[in-house]
Amino acid sequence: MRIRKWYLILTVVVLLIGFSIGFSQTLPPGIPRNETLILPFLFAPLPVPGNWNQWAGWRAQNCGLHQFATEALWTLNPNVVEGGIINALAAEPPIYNEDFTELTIKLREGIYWSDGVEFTADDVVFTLLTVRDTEGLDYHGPMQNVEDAYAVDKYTVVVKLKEPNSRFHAYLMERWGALRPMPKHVFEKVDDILSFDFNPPVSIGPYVLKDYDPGGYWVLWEKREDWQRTVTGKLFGEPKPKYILFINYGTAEKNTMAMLRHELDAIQGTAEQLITLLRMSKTTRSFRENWPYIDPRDISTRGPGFNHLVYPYNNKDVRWALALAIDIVELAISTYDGMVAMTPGLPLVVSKTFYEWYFKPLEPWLEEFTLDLGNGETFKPWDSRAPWRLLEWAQKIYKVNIDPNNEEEVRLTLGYGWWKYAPDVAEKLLKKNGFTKKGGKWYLPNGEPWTITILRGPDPTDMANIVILGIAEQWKKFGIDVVFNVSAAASTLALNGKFEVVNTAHGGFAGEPWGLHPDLYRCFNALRSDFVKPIGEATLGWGGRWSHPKMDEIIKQLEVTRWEDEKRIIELGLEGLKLEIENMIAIPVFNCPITIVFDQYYWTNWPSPENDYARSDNFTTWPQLKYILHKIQPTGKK
Amino acid sequence: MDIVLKTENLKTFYVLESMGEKKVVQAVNGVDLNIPRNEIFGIAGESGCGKSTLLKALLASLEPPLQLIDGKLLYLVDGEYLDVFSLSDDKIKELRWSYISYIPQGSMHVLNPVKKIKETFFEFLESHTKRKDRSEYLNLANEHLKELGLPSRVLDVYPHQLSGGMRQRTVIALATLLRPRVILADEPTTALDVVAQRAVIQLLKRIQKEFQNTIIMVTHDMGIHAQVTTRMAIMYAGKIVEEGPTDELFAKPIHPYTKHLIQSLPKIGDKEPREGIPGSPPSLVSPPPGCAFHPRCPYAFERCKVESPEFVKINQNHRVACFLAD
Amino acid sequence: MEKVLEVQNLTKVYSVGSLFSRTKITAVENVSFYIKPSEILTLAGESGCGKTTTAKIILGFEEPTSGEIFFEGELVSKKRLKKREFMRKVQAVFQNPFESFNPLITVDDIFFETVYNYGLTRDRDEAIKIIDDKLRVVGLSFEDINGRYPSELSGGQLQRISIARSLLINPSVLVADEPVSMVDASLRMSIVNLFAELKNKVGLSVIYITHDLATAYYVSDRIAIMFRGNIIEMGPVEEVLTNPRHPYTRLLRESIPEADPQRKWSQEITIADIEYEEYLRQGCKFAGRCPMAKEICTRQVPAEIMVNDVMVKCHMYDDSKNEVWK
Amino acid sequence: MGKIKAVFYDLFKDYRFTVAFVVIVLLLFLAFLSVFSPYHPQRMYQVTRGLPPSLEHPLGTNWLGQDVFWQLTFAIKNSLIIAVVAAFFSRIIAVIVGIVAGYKGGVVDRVLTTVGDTTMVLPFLIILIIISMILKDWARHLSNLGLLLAFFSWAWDARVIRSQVLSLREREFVLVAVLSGMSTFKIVRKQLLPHVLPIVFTTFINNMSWAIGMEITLAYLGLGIDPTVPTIGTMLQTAIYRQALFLGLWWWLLTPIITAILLFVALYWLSVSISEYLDPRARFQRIGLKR
Amino acid sequence: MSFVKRYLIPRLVQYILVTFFGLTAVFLFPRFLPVDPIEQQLSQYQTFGVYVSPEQQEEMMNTLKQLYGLEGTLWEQFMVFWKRLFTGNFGPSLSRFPTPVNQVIRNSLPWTIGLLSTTTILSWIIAVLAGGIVGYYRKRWMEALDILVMIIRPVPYYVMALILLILFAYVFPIFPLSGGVGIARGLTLSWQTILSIIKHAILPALTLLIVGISWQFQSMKLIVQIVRSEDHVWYSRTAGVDDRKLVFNHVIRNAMLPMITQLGLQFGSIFSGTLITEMVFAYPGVGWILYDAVMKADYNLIMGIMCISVIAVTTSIFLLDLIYPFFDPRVRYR
Repeated sequence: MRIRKWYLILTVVVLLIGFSIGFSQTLPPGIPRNETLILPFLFAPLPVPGNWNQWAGWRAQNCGLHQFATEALWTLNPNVVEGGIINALAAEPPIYNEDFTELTIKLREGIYWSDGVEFTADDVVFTLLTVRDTEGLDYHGPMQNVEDAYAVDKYTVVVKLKEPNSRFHAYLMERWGALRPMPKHVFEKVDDILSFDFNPPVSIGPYVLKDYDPGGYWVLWEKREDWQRTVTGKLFGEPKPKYILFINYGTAEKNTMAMLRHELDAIQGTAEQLITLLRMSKTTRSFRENWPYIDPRDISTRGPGFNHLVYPYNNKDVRWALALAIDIVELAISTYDGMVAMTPGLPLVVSKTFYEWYFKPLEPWLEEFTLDLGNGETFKPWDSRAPWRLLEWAQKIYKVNIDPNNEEEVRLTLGYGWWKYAPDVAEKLLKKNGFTKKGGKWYLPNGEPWTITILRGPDPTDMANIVILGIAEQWKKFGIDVVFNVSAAASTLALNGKFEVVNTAHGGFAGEPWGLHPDLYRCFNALRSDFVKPIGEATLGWGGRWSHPKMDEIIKQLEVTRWEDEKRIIELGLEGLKLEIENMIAIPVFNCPITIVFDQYYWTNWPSPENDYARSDNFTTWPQLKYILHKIQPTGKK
Repeated sequence: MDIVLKTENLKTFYVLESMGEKKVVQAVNGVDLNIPRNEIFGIAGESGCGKSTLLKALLASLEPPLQLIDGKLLYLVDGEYLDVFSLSDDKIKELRWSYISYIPQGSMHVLNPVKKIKETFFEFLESHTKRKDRSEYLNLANEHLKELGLPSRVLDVYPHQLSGGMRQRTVIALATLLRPRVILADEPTTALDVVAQRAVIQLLKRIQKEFQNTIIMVTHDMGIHAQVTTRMAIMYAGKIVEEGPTDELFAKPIHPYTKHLIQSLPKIGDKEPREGIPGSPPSLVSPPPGCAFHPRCPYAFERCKVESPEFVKINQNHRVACFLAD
Repeated sequence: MEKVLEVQNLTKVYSVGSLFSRTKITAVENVSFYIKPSEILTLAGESGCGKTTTAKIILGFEEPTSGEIFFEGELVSKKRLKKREFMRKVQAVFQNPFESFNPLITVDDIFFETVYNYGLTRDRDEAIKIIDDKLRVVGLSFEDINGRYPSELSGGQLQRISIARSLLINPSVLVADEPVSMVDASLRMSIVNLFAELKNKVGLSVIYITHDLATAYYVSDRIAIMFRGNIIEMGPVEEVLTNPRHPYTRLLRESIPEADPQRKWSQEITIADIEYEEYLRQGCKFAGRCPMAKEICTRQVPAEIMVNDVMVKCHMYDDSKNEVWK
Repeated sequence: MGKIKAVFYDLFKDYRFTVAFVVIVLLLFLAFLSVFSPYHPQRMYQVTRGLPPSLEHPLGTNWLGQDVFWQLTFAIKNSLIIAVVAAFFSRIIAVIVGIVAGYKGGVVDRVLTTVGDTTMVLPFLIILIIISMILKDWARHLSNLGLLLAFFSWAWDARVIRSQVLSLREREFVLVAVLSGMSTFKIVRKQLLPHVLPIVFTTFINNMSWAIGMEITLAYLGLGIDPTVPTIGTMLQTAIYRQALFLGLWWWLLTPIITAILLFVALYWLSVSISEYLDPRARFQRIGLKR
Repeated sequence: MSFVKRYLIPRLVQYILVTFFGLTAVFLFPRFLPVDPIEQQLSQYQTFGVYVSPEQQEEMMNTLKQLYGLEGTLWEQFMVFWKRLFTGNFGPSLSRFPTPVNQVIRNSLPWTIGLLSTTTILSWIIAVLAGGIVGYYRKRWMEALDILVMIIRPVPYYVMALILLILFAYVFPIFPLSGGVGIARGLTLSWQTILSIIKHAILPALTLLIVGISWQFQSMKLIVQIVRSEDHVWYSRTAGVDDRKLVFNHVIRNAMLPMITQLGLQFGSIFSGTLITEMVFAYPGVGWILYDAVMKADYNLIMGIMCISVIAVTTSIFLLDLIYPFFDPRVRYR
């Protein structure tokens, strides 16, 4: 009896030791850690693990499939210094005829699918026609405009359009989503493309699928032997990691633990996570060495958007008053420790290109921009010094490496500037419209207390939610009550117009700019007057339901402007921007701050201000990731 | 006359803490008993007179709040009197069922409702005999039932399937499994019908006859006492008030309480008006001073109210605690 | 000679949810009897013979499967006689005095309820007077119950209180379901005497349900012996109990432990070990244990035969109406 | 009055009751303190963030610039409101359904039992998520969330009450009550209800802790009430999501956890102690008396 | 015959009724969601930045309606729902269109069942045994265990998970942080794979066990306290039966009976309870998929999973009811 008991205990102990020695690492033997790049899989789990048919449904994105296994015809250059568009599978920019009814695409030669078949014009033609003719595929709708597509030769495709469209190539251009060519030799054999799982996927990028989690929490990619025969190989040479693992460890604190265990090489999380990781690990660093750490150059802005069909938010003065009631510096400090870049315009993101294209020409106008407060009073709201005030605050607390005299550096790090904090002006604007203030609380003209209901999503780590909470604080301080409608269905509710004020991230604003191309067509297009639907009906445009005849005109003008005609595009863009700002259609406050942390334990040479070879915004979700893999360097650690 | 079990001034009280007060229930309050071998000894009394508690005390099964206050309990084991309360728990456990066993009042709940009867037999056998295999135990149980004239099929059923009488007899079979010298039976027939009651009594008598052991039977039913016991004690308010041979007690009761008990019973064929005993049984928490029976006693006089009567020997076998007997 | 209450061909079938056994159980089978004014009728038999079920059907707590009840010649059904009207004439006393009163409510409450609900008075003082009157009948007073919880009273008191409650509205019939079985022997007589007193003084009819044949003999006028749902013998109590005709009645009679050590049981008896079997039996239910059983007994249900004043249900009396069995 | 006093006197002899009582009173006191809070419960950045416990901030401040101690007072108050509302209304449903089903029997019983069973077999957390999405605006209020929870927690207890009533219905004192001419409603109210109340009472407490636990789970999913309204759940959720653990703000994380544990243990002990007191079988057990 | 009529039929009827109403609720509830699967699809297009003209939008919505099977009145959809249920085909998932719901479930359900049923049953067994032993003996150190359980029980599940993770995946990196199976092992049936699956399941299972055991331990202990005061326990103890036998043959055996019913309901919480496990441990399974489906108003998927859940729960309760008589002879014979 006693012997048996001891035997049992011994077995348990041995088992435990065996377990702990055998498997304490994430990676199995045969996949050396120092040759593997581990990236966070933000959108995990995969909805349908094992289905890689990206043409039928928004799936398997951001886990390597569209980063490493596919290519678009064109793609945005992640290198901000260079800027512009990279010709990927296409050899040249799109060539339109005079009236935009015909598009000629020249393809790059010598690109091969991972199964050894060469990529040709046939693949592109097949893709365009198949998508046009198969209901249920993504881009089926937009492809209805394709009259015909044919190959002129092995590397030239001509697309005939039913209606003129100067931006048709945008469907084929990679930003996040694009219609990417499918391998004809695989798909032509498939009866039902809609339900085809394309497993394993045939790759045209530098990596092939090695393994994936049946539960959908990780995907492992392996470098192609013939990486030279891919676009990246041709353009940038050999990507460094032999393997790339996309993995989701679950909740935020687990990702933190994973990076501390050196089982994650990059992570874009919350400000708290950034601080934690910088504090707890010696091998981590962010984009910037010092405060404000972040890379501000995201292409989306955050802030509250209004429902222009709901009183009182349909009143321009009210919207302006709400904007002027926000102390932008205080907001930046309270929500993100000042680690944000402020911007006054919805599509006016903070980046070198936009600075040159849009902000510089806009600044004089901003300086002169005047609000009418009634009774002949006016007010110039623009505050170009706001970033410097933020900088001053930071210098007292942090070690800061920004030269206050270098205007460009300050503006490109902490933002262009914002509206003055002018509660008194806001008060005048409101009182002009019949609002009253009693006992520190604002009342609507009909005498009811004013409570703003903000629609937002449930994720408390979402930057947009953190910012909106801060804005709500500002408004409460100003004397308006704020309540939240927290709904996982926020986007749908916004599309249906069932809200008063909404977070821009949750359907508040539809079109983000391209970022590296000045064209704002996709931003303005959401504001078309024919998209405006009554409350309760879904819109394809902006949930805020704002429209303006002048904006319609700008959209129309953009449609007939060539993609290459940057001068005209910027001209129209500026007009649209001014219109948006004048009307304060939403209150953009910050660019989405990129709180990225890199672990330099296994991989180094990550982008930094000194070594600025790539934006790090949504580093791990965007397809341009494959264009920087040749830059990172292994440290050689075991 | 061999005495197999005796008590000396046995006092066991329930010490309760309830509603913020300490409450002492003087359930067994100074009992001297000498129980001879080879006899059915009856203890009679109204409910709440302490007779069931006395049995528990005799079984040496004192669990809180029942406490031994004073006195001794002696078992005659191998010709020697053992002071039971001074023995170790293991030793007492060993004596249980082999020397002294117990038949509980209601058989319904004392058998595990989800086990077949034979499992209980095995359980008891396993706990007291050297480990054997089940078939041997089964044989033992079968034989024992046969000996008692019970059908062996009771082994294969569940307790609730048996009729009350059969279940009670099964419990009796369990109590006699190891041929104990003393069997304590606590109201073994109370919950039964007259017919079943008769069968149970028959069984007890038969067992006693066959095994020549001692049965101590507690019941409030004087009829049962008349039928089976050879000797009996009347208990009132935690004390024995009269003890003697059953025949003699029924023929010549001395204590007024005994008289009442016997006389109040109606008989078939006799429609004479009969009276119950007036009043209610006394509280054991605060029993009346003097003779506890005096508030209900038609013959009570001053002395009864202050002084507790001592035993008076009527003859060799008959004693009574009443001033009237002097 | 009128009949206050008459029961005709009462049958109650229960479905027993037994997993592996067979059919339904007829708890009461074709039972007919009546009671006259100022009469005590005993329904006697062992537990499970259907006597309590019969009482519950009479009181309307159970729906009979078939059969009728007449009160003063009127059919008791929802149409002919309202439930409350009936209850005002027929009241009941139950077995367990501790169970008859809600332990969480003071005892006086139910008295006031009865008084108010039957519209005797609306006035509290008057109600107290009515209540006090009835309590005096049972030897208590309103002071004894006012504001007291059942737990503060003894079983004997409670049972008398229970009777007093049932008398509040001056019913003509009292159904007493085992009123003394939970009461100490010494107190039984006072309750039984109470019934006799009420019968004589106010002309109350009592259906006295019991398994105690001795008190039945002592107090009742007529007796009906029930066995497994059937009345197998019914007639004047002296006749039935001193000269039992049915073998079962005889067994019952024999099994009463008489409080007389000189008259001990002689014969061994057998009892049913598994209860259902007798219920499910064809023919006479007692045939399995009957020492007189003939072949016909296992096939055919015996008819009701009048032998002198006594109704008996036994095949022995098939041929002649005379007493053939000695 | 004297009776109540005696009951408490008796209960206080159980150390579990005493401890639980003290803890509950303490928590109630904290909840009451929220009235005097110098800070608004939903406002942020009111104090320096991330301060460790000190005299000025007894439980430190959190990363959102709120005083944890005063947040806690609101959290306890709000969690208790949810719990009491949930427990109260689910008890009402359970008592009505249980008594009606048990006493009436027949078709009514069938229907009610089926409804109850159905609510028990549904994957309740998911249904709760769905309903809290459907009734978004409505469920945002504390008491409404309580109501919602109430709707899902009556079935089991109704079942227990039903079976209790089924056996009560056969008890002699109920028969006597019928004989004394009491109406069905009166019998239910006077004779049955007092017997059911102990179950109602103990399940009330158990239901409270269940509701608090549910609120914590819902808060973790970002559902339920407005996350800026402090409850034990939202406090915990914010602390976890804002990496209180790795930021080293242990006071922020531990406060709701310890409060939850204290509250649960207190409620558990209260329920055990009271149910033992009310159930004579268990009461004998406690003083060791055999039946 | 009587068994069928008296025991089986009423339970079968109740089983069918409850299943029917449960499934109807499953059909109805999601339809009141403020989310609409078609609008979800549209908002995805928005994310793509795809331009669709308003006329095309109308057409697209109709196409999607048709594809999703959302045409017709609620009643017609209800009929379709039953038809699909009986053919065992729940149609395509809307948010993962056109993947069939059945396939989505097939991929995820085994993980959930594997983890949850093991822990449910295991925690039940451990709780019954431990609750029985502790409830019976009431030794000092057992009281300590009791208090420990009491403190553990209210710890929210994910806090417990976090504590275990920090301990066993961070401070002592014995176990992996997340996932259901090791990376690059493939799902081939091999000793390595099985070991890897077990290894990955340990922390989630441990969390579920600790939480599950402490809940059930407490209710078992309460039942045991009643059982141990029953006469047959006292009688057998008086008869000299040793404690070990008393604990197993009397106390645990009898106190187990009410716990069997609880086990049935416990299965009901599997589908709900798995959600947080999957979120915290990034464990594959059906819970997260269901949550996601709710968020995206994927009616077909919601109904598919919830139907399985409802049917599984009612069936397990029904089956436990059926085998209950084997544990409790009192039910069997009366």
